[in-house]
Amino acid sequence: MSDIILELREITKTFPGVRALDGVGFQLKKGEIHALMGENGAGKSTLIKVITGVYQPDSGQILLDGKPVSIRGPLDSQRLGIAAIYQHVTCYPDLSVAENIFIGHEKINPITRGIHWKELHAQAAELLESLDADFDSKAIMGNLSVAQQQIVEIAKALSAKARIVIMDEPTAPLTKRESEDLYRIAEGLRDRGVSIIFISHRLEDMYRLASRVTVFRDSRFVGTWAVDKISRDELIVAMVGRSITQLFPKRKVSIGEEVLKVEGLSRTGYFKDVSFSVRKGEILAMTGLVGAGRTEVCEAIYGITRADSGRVFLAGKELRAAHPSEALAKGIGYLPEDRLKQGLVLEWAIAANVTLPSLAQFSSFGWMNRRREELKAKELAEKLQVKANSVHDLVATLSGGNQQKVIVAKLLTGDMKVIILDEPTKGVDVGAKAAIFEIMNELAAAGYGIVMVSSEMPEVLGMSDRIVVMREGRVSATMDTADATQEKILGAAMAAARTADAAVTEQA
Amino acid sequence: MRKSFVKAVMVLVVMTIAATSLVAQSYAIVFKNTGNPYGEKQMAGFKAGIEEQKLTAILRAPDAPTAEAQIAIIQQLIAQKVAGICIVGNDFDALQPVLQQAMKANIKVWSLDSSVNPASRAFHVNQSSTDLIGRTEVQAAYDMIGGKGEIAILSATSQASNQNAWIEVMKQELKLPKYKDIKLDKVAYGDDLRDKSVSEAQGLLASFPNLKVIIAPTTVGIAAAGKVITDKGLIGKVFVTGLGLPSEMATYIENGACPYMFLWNPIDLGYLGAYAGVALVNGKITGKVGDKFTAGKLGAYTITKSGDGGTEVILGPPFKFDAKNIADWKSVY
Amino acid sequence: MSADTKTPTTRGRIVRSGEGFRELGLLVFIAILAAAFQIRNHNFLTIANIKDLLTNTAILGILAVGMMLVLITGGIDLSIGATIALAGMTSALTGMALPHINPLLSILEGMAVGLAVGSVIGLLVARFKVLPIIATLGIMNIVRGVTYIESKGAWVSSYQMSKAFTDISTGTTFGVNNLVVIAVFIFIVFWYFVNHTKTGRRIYAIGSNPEAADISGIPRRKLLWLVYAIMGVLSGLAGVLWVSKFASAQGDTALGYELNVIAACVLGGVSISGGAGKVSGLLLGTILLGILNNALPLINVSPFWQQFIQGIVILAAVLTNVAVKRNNQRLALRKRAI
Amino acid sequence: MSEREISIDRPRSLKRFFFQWEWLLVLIFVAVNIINSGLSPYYLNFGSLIGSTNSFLDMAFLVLPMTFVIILGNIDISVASTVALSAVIMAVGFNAGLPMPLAMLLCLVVSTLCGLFNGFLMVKFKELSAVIVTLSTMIIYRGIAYVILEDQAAGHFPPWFSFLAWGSIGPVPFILIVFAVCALAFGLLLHKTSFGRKVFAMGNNLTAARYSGIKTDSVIIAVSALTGLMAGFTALFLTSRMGSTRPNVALGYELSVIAMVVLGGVSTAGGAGRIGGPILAIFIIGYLNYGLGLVNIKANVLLIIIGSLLILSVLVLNLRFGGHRRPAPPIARMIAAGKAPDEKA
Repeated sequence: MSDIILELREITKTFPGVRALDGVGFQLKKGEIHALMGENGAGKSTLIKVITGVYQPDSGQILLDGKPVSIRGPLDSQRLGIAAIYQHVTCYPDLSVAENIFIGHEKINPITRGIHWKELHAQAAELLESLDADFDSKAIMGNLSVAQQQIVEIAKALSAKARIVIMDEPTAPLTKRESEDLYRIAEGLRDRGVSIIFISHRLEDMYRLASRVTVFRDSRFVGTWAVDKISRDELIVAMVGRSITQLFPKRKVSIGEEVLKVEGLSRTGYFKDVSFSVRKGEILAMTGLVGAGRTEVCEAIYGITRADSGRVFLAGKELRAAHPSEALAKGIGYLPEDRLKQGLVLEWAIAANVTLPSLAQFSSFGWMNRRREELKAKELAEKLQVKANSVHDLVATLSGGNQQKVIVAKLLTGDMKVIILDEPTKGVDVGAKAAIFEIMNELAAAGYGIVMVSSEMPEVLGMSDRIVVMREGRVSATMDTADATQEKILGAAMAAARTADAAVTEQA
Repeated sequence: MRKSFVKAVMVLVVMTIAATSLVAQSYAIVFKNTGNPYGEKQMAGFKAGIEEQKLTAILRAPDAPTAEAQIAIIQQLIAQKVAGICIVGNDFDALQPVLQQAMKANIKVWSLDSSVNPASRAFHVNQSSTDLIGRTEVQAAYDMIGGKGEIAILSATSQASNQNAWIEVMKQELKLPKYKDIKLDKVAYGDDLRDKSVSEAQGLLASFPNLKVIIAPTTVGIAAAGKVITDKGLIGKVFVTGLGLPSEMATYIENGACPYMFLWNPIDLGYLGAYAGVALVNGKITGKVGDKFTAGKLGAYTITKSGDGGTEVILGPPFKFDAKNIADWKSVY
Repeated sequence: MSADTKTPTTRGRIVRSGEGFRELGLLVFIAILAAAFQIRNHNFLTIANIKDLLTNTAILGILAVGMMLVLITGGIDLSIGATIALAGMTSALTGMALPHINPLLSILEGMAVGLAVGSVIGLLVARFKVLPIIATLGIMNIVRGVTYIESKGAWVSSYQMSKAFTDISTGTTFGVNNLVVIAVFIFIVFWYFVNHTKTGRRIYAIGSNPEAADISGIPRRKLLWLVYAIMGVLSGLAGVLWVSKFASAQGDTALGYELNVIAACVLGGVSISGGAGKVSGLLLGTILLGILNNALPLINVSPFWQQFIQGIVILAAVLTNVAVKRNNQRLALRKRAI
Repeated sequence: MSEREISIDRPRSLKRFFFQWEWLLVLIFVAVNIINSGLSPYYLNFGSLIGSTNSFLDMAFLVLPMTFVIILGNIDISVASTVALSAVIMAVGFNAGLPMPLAMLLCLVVSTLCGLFNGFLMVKFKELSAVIVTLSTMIIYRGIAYVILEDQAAGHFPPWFSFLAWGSIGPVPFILIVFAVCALAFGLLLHKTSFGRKVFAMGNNLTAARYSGIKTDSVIIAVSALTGLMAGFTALFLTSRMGSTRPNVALGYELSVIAMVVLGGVSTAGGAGRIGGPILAIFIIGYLNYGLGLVNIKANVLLIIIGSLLILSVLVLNLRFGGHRRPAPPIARMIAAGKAPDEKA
């Protein structure tokens, strides 16, 4: 008897105008962690939705334990023991953790017909404990950090006695340490005999965790390999269809005078006494655990929130930005961490998104000049190599990497001195990552001062000139990249005790 | 299939409209709002009066008692070139511009029941003289408590012109030496809403423990007060009087919460309004003091000077409803 | 799995602190308001007046419970005033035609009318995805029009109602007015329903995250329909109680009453954008509004000031709540060591 | 990666052009007119058709800014009370000896201040949804009107004042001209200026708008002030139409106005809509009322017809146009208690 638990044969799924899956196949063994890779839009998410019954395939067959099954809806797939943990966590923020875990299969007290809270919480607590969770089953979901919410999602899958767990980019929003926790949980599940489909853009995830890897490209199946049988470069070729010679194409640029200087910046409850500086043409990496206060510092500089004390100097002059518009006017641009929520108007065309921060430039006395707008959008989109046919294409139709390029284009419409990029490669595929790094280099070469917030150690080390490490709201170390090592950075990022707690508290 | 149905309906409607518009003269009455039994009776009386004279009656009322809605209706009537408009005003002044437009279009305008200002009407058809109504109600309260004690008024909305005129008369009347032992505690407004009227009535009773009479010159208010007094077991201790529909008040007159109250016959009032209007359109009267006309079965009427500076014709003194006669009237209106 | 990272934590409690603050703030606000009214008129806090207050607020409370469910799903129901009128009028007309009908049957009849209206709205919202505000605005007009037509513009008056019918609202059970008993019963039932049943919790779920509800296989459409059906049934019940309480059925009964009900929910902390709302908060919100309606006639201010005072009190209650919340947040931030 | 040409041609297709909500409204509008002229011989008469616009246009001034408000993802139910308060203060000001033009100015100033106050509350208390804010001010504004005028009416304006609502230039009512100018101005403001662009951006994604440097608070305040200003226009024309004013004028206008905006295809979720739809909706409902009024249809039947029209048109919208419109979320995903999207923890 074969040890294949799930097999997909010749699955095709089309949407109006798009062929999302083109005769793809896929095999999942019992008790394996199987990585599913490919660029955005390669068809991974559609495949997942077919397996979970959200979409019905146009043709093809799904076999579970060797028997053909039809999965007509999410309930069907749940019944068959398939659980999915989605990219954007699909929780109920107003409900408690226990309820989130058991929604859909609540424990009912047979006598009162009410929910059996005691048992519910007891079971939830048990599940959480087995996952090493550091929060209570009665906590309100919306108050947890993303990492914690993911643990809840996994508990939910376990509670449904899932035999197949699909994790769709679970590590994207996580720090290295949190990812490490997640790896351990995934391995624990595997050891219990659960099969896991693991989708990620991080090659290290795959090497660390998976035993086999399947690659999709342009809605087609490219191949399945044992992880130790395929090299990193071969994998990239399989995914992108060409080789990317250098992921971190750091070039030497001339570093000029100081352009941004932050002195003793503090905000009660978020960060304290933060000082650093950036010079022209320099890329400064800001790293640390999620919740160490990096984003909060950037937002205070950019004027989203206000610092309680401390000063910010831009090209020698003090800047007190009470609002992003002031920061933009003075020459500080910010690429926010959450591009869907904070960066883009998804239902809008590229052109309208690009010009949003500098509408005044494209209007005279308030009157919009659409021609000027379109031309500028075209110029920037071409310069940044956005994959689109027209500046009137909706941003929602673009891949994550191209969306990120559109946000960068937004910053380039104005006359910027400093550009702050908050996790610019989060959830972006390999090819687009390289493109974004290239753009960063070009910007630095053009004399911008660049602050890059990142949790990814390789890109911090590969891209920056200097590194600022934050821990629990304070700067714990500043170093030249030349002298930095992964160990040094991690040492500075993690305090001796209660690090995980600190990361959590920041989310409240 | 559906198209032909629509066509058929349209043809039918067009035919009926054409048929009715052959009748040269149509007379419209615009009441305060729809779904008001007092108004329905008044419009029924108007219709009867008009149709007795072989003319066409148009009955209109907006869905909410606002002047704005009445203005729109009057504009539609002007476009239909009706012969006359009988208006039961939701506002004393606010209809003036549109009614003057109507007059300019050679449409005769007169008001009924709730008047509009003299500049926007030929004359007013009044249920009874404003003075008489106010005086009668104060006198009733006086009689119920032997001329001594505290009273309160529970009205409709603070914007209701009829009620405000009556209340004004009551206040003047109470200044007379005869009423020196009667104290008016408060004028409350129940906005003609059941729940608010009940709250206000309860508030009056709780705030003024010595309250003896509630005068409510509006049906919803008087019925609410009657209900509150009945439910609180205060029958015989606190009395209600005022103006109300016999149907609404039958229970409380029969149980003694309201020894007696007043109203006129809305059907007769509408009927009188119809005859007065036709006489106006036919040129028998112009609306000046001393004009005389005959209102069908109701007999002869004369136009007199009214308190607001215009002229009016008065139906008659308000009718007194008490335990003896209420059974005869409760099912009539 | 290593045990060394397991640290006992109070996070659950930290995260939940401030949950009860809303209710507490509202309670304090109500207490201050009541004290102020009591100083102004000593008859405010008497047994008789509190009885009046509760009796007058009962119907509002019944409706607010239904509206809370609707708001939790992210919807709104503007049609309830009209439904009250239709249900009340229908049961009153039946009562007039059949004077010996059992009052329980009258109540059931009203609830059935409400269920019919609510079902249609539920169908429009859940099945045809019509925006709740539009669906209920349209239905409001239609139902109101039908009521006028059904009644032919007439009212059903007290003398046309049987004593058994008016006793529904004026009678007492164990010395407590029936309306209050019914309202308390409904509050308890729905407290249990929303907090302790599968369906109740799922209503929060669909309001909290509709997309997730679809993915996890919660029958969102059915629940949406259910919520409007419940609102309809409660409106129907309220319609019969209304007509019975005031001993009169009019076509324009409860005109505009939906705004009062929404105001009670909003004061009670029910979120207009869905997902959040508690029965305890709702109870306080209802009582606050009930106190306003009851006390304003009592405190002997000019009737022309009543509306203004009412508005200011509502705004003050809402702003106080925001202030309490913000202060709470600020304190929490201060405590956070950095 | 090769350099790739990105076009700037605007997408045009016949299907796209005709598959717009406004066409359905045009159809309804034509249908209403055909039915009306079939019903009443008095209807199809150019003079009365154009003249009758003054019976519904006073409210229409509120529809224009309400379109902005709803595109922002907010809602304003205090507009009718603003009308009442500004009208009352104008009348009181005039009766206190203010020259009429100054009194009219006062009316606009007061209404704008009311709008500004709404905006101020919304900006300072982002935790509160617009419904809650305007529900409170709705009660307060009308409350002030009652405090000022009590049970009185105020009027006795100079005769020329009635020209606003009743006068006409040639056969065209003055109010129609003013409305056309306002509609044009609002249309251009919404669709052709950077301000309109900002309004759409905020309605679609308030957070992204803020991160893009849009002064979201200023836009909210500006839209609130505009709403107030137009409420002042409604107050002027309504008062002129009635010749006097009272604290209870314009009762219930807010719901009619919102209904027209939504019938006009503006999404209550915010971010989508065009000015043409609500303007068509004004005339559809206005002429429907007028035409059916000419055959003296009963008010209760009219209620049913308008309610059905509202539901039917949205049903058609959902079934026929369902694809590209956003799903129906709550009354608005607005800045609601504790969930302000614009607010960082």
